[in-house]
Amino acid sequence: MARTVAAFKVDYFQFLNPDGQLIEGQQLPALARDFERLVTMYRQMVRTRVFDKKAIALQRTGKLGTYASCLGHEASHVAIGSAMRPEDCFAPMYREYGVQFCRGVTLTDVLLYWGGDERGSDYAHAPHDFAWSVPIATQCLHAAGAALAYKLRNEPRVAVSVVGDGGSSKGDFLEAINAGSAWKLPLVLVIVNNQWAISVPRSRQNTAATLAQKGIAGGLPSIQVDGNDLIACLWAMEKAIEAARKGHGSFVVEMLTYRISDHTTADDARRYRPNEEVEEAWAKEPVARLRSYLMDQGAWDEGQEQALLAECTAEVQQAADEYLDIVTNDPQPVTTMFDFMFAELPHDLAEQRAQAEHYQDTGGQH
Amino acid sequence: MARTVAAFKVDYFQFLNPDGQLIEGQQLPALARDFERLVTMYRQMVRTRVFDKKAIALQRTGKLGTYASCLGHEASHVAIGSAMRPEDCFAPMYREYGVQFCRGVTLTDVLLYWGGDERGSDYAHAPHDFAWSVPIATQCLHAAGAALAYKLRNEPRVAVSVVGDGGSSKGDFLEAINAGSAWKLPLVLVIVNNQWAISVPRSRQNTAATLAQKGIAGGLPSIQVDGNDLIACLWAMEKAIEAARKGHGSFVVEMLTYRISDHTTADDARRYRPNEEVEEAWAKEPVARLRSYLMDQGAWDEGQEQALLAECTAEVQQAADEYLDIVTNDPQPVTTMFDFMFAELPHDLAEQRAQAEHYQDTGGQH
Amino acid sequence: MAAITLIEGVTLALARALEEDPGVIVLGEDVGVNGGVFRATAGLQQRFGEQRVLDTPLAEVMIAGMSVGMAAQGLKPVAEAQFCGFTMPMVDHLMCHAGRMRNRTRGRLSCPMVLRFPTGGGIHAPEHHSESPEALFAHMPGIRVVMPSSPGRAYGLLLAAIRDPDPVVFMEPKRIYRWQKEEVEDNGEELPLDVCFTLRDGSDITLVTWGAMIKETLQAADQLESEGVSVELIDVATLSPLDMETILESVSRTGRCVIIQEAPRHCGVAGEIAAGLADAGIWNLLAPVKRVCGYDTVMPLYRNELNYMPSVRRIVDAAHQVLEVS
Amino acid sequence: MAAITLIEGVTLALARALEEDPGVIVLGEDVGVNGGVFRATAGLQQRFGEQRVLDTPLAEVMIAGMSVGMAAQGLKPVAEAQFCGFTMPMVDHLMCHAGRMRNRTRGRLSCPMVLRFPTGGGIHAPEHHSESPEALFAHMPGIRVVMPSSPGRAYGLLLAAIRDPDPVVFMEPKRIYRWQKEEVEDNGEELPLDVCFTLRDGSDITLVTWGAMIKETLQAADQLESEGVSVELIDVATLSPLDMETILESVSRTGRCVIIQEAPRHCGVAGEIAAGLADAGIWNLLAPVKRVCGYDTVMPLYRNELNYMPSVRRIVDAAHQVLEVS
Ligand SMILES: Cc1ncc(C[n+]2csc(CCOP(=O)(O)OP(=O)(O)O)c2C)c(N)n1
Ligand SMILES: Cc1ncc(C[n+]2csc(CCOP(=O)(O)OP(=O)(O)O)c2C)c(N)n1
Ligand SMILES: [Mg+2]
Ligand SMILES: [Mg+2]
Repeated sequence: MARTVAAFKVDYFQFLNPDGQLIEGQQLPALARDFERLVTMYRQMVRTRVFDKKAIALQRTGKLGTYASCLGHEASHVAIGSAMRPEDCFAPMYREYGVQFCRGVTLTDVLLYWGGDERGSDYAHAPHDFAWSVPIATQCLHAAGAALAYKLRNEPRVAVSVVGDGGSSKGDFLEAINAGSAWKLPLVLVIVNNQWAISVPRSRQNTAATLAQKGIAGGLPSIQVDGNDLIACLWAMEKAIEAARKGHGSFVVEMLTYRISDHTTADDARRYRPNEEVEEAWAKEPVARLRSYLMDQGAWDEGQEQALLAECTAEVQQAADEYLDIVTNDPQPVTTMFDFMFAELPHDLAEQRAQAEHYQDTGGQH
Repeated sequence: MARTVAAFKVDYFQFLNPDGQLIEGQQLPALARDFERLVTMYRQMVRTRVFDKKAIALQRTGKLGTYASCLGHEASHVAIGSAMRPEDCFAPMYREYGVQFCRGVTLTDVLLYWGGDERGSDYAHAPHDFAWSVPIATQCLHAAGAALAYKLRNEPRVAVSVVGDGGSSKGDFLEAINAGSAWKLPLVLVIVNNQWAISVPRSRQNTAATLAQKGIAGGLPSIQVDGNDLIACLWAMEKAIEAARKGHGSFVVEMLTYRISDHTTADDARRYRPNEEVEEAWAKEPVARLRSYLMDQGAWDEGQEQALLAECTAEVQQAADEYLDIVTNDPQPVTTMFDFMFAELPHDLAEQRAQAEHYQDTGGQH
Repeated sequence: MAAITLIEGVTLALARALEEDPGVIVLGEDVGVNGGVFRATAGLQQRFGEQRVLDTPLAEVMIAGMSVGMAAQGLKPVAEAQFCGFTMPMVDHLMCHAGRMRNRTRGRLSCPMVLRFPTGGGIHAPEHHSESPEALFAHMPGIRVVMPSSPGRAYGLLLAAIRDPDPVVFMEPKRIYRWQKEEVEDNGEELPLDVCFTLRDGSDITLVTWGAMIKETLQAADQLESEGVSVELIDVATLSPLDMETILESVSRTGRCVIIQEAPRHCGVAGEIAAGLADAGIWNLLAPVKRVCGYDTVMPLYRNELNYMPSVRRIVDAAHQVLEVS
Repeated sequence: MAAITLIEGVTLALARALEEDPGVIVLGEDVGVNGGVFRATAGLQQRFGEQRVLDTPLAEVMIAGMSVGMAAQGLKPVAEAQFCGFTMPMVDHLMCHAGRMRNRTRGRLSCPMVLRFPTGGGIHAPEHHSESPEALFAHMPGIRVVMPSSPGRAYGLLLAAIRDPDPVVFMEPKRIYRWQKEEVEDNGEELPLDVCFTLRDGSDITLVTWGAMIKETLQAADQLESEGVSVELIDVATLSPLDMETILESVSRTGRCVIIQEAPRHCGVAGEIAAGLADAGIWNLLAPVKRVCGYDTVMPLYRNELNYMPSVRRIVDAAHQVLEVS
């Protein structure tokens, strides 16, 4: 007896083409016409991009440590953040500022973190979100744990996590899919596939047609969208989050985008990828695309654009000033290395704390 | 633009029904009529079962340590072993004696291992196979590494590993699938789904329709077979191994069987599963099924059966005697704890070795 | 008040914690219907339900990672690893997240999880079931490492571990799970997670150990006492943070110290204690500090395991060596 | 003969090993076209091809597990972990398989793999890029742990590590990757994997350290020498197995010892060395054995990292304390 016991597919969605035109011949989500909302998100995308540029400039001038740019990811990131409710929980990797800004993380938070100051992870306005997770893909299981907590407590909250194309190869991500399946968790796992994991191209991670299909391992609904199309990203995220919130279990969304920048400021991508590829990516990038659409539709104009840029530039400058002011005039004392290790300082650490305080001013005299 | 970018299915194969009748209306593999071969495998299955019973008896009488029975897995295991060539490589978990016997591991080897003697893993007749891997699913990556070694050296060899339904949840297995996909490795991963991971039922591992579909994560061909039907198991393994050997990449096979025994001799399965379930499983078990078929086809008779049982019983008794003789009369000296740690004994261990030798006879005086 | 075993002390503490705090969630492989392979969670799922006592898929990284996530979102996961050998995949989440959550977020999030598991050898178990990895966990900043050696300490320390607002690795010496019974009142009283317990007072030599080695060390102490040696015996109990004070104070009186650990010697906890003596304790030492440890080899399969683990004779011999020095 | 940096010594040894043994396979994230994030494998893929220098998917468990598998089947995988902080997922395969393969099979299979990675802090890197986890690996039976502190030792020790028939964890002190240049002849000569290197002879005090802390320790030694103190300086280099002989012999002459490590103190390698002194070295000690270590906290983000790591002043102060005792 040979019979098919299970069948699956991965569908791809794109509503706005690279030129910012709606693609005809398919049902459009209502939000494609919700210009107020789209403008709000567009503003967030621009804000994110202006911030990103400034952060790189700060790094280049020695005022910030290594920084991971989010250039080109704005639609993916802002869509994720916009689809979530405040009470939901986000478990980031390290470059999803666009998500985090929607959730209340401040520009200054981000600068503090990459500026080597732990206070950057003390999000006053996103109090239960996880901090950046440098060990790739581990955040997916934290999100799964959060989702289980919400499920056990009967709270209508959803946990969302992001992983890269590289990170999608890691057991943590794959075990999170399985956990989502096992407990039908309110969990949305987003693969932001930007084609590169530092110098390793997507094609080396595996030879499968999509990364979304990793969700099939757990029987999860798994779709792929154009990650430079804000409308497709947002539509997918809303669908996924709604399903998760309703108790239908977990969801995998792969967003196809491109890392236009170097991996981080410590990287030089020219070593390993042709410039033509980057140029091609510029032609598809998300900010111009959405702007075209909004302008075509009369929902945005050049005057607004200029005003927005000015506004963002000012805000970003202010954040940079604030950041520099904090690290210069209110640096964390050495003792804070100890004060957050435990709720109560154990005796051995208390001794070491005193020692560290004593030696405080030799820092740098290595 | 919404379009399906990838579609997949998992097919299920069964050729012999539980009563040992060929299922009509489908193309039968040639091996269903290769009675000489089937009889050889049947003999191996019976041998495995007789051994298993003896091992449990030895444990019950205090002559063997904890032992993991393979009762009910004989078709799955012997099919795997039979489909492999000697130069291929097997990376077992811990209960696949049926595979290992095909590959030259001796009954005495198995008894020595569970009898607490490392010499059991020094397979004289399966020299490059991996030893038992107690840390679940880790063996899958060893097999992937072996497969990569063969591929890099251009050797037409295939690595085969087995994981359980429980183990299929673990990142190691999932990363092995991804590795198989990334390098198109000559790797066959078999999920022996016996419905239980100690007390945890298959349904708790995840809610997906099959475990085979985990292979889809890497775009690997993934099928499911009746793991109690030797013909289906062998057919699937030959197909998978041939594809792997030809350079077509990796393959996932899920074999649906049942762990009729307790998890190990340290377990009491009555605590967590109904007896009816076990009785049902007996009605589908692989040895009687194949015997029925062979007898129906005139390829086996009661006289041969009795002779085989007698032969196996004698062989197993001899192995038990040999095992007991070795551990009693030729126990490993304490110093062997040190002698295989490194190719050359480092100075610190040399000191400890002398100490251990000195204290040798206090072993047990704790 | 019933006389109970160490593992019953564990079960009692788990039940109490589940009872007193609805945020406590017990999870792990086979902890539900089966009650754990050692029966540590026996009856808990029946009593508290499937929402409180969860069987998980077989995936240790997942158990650790999800526990971190649950803990950061307000629950108190008490995760079981089935055996010491299977905690290695959990090292990543413990080291990189559990021990860092509070510090990383300047106290905004925390990680009040417990990871408990049976540890050590001597029960004729298969490979990977008999390791003593406490030093690995003790080396991780931000994690407490605790190992009880009696039913009462199992109860009191586990309760404290679960109530503690930070991550605790709670290692259960399986070899003595059922060794001794002791009357333990289920009164909810916890024991401190930062002190050693002095089990015997003495003046000639200090024997320092923890976990199941308490058994052989007590026997060695008996033997030494029968020779007229006055033995002070310390159960370290909490391996991180280490209560070096108590040990230093004891050795300041005895001048002699032998440290016994089942784990391999190299970079183990015994070394840390000896190093503490070589610094702050040096002027009180009348003899070399000896360590009696498992060898720096793989824990052998069961036929040789007792030859691997420190025996009473090895402990007594080390004590004699230390006592001979005058 | 060219003057090269420590990281160039690494590259040179890798190239030599790839050249001399077709079984040597370099693998890891970004080791191919990109030549490694620190350029340790720069040019190797171009020179030896994609079959010898492999970019892997991003999966550390996979890298470790497949290296074990490759090694057991006759290759010599030299795997790179991108940073110290990302080796934690590899602990399982190292502890449970790499260090056990030969022993488990009574010598039938072995595991001649090398895991190399940059370690330690001080380069203003992000979180998880600055840890010093050597003690975790040193505690694992069956694994050698090596850390060079000069270009020549990087070359000679890495060659030895790759040729060694057993698993070696080779930790590269990234802070001194480009600190000093040294003339290193590419003559294929390896250095022994079981001895300490005495970098300076002296008679008043022994300073013991390894890896990047050599830098501050040398500066501290200079300062002490300028005060008229005669300093013996030992680079441990191989942390497991430990050459305690050399250290004991040195302290037998100096009577005083300070051990410097960047890693957290608790259960670190420095403790192991101090414990060795507290035993076999006790009669030669004229003063307490001091350890100058990283604190038992999380390695802070970069603005505070230099306050975490042992400074020259901390080393000199500890030496003064030890020297004051008479
Ligand atoms: C476990 C782990 N391994 C390695 C690294 C080093 N590393 C940082 S980013 C990166 C590539 C990540 O690629 P991807 O997952 O595609 O995300 P992207 O950076 O493209 O957004 C690597 C290898 C890490 N941070 N964590
Ligand atoms: C990493 C790891 N975790 C836990 C265990 C303990 N353990 C041994 S067998 C087993 C269940 C395995 O179930 P499955 O994978 O279905 O294989 P089966 O025993 O059914 O053949 C468990 C949890 C282990 N050996 N390794
Ligand atoms: Mg990427
Ligand atoms: Mg099973």
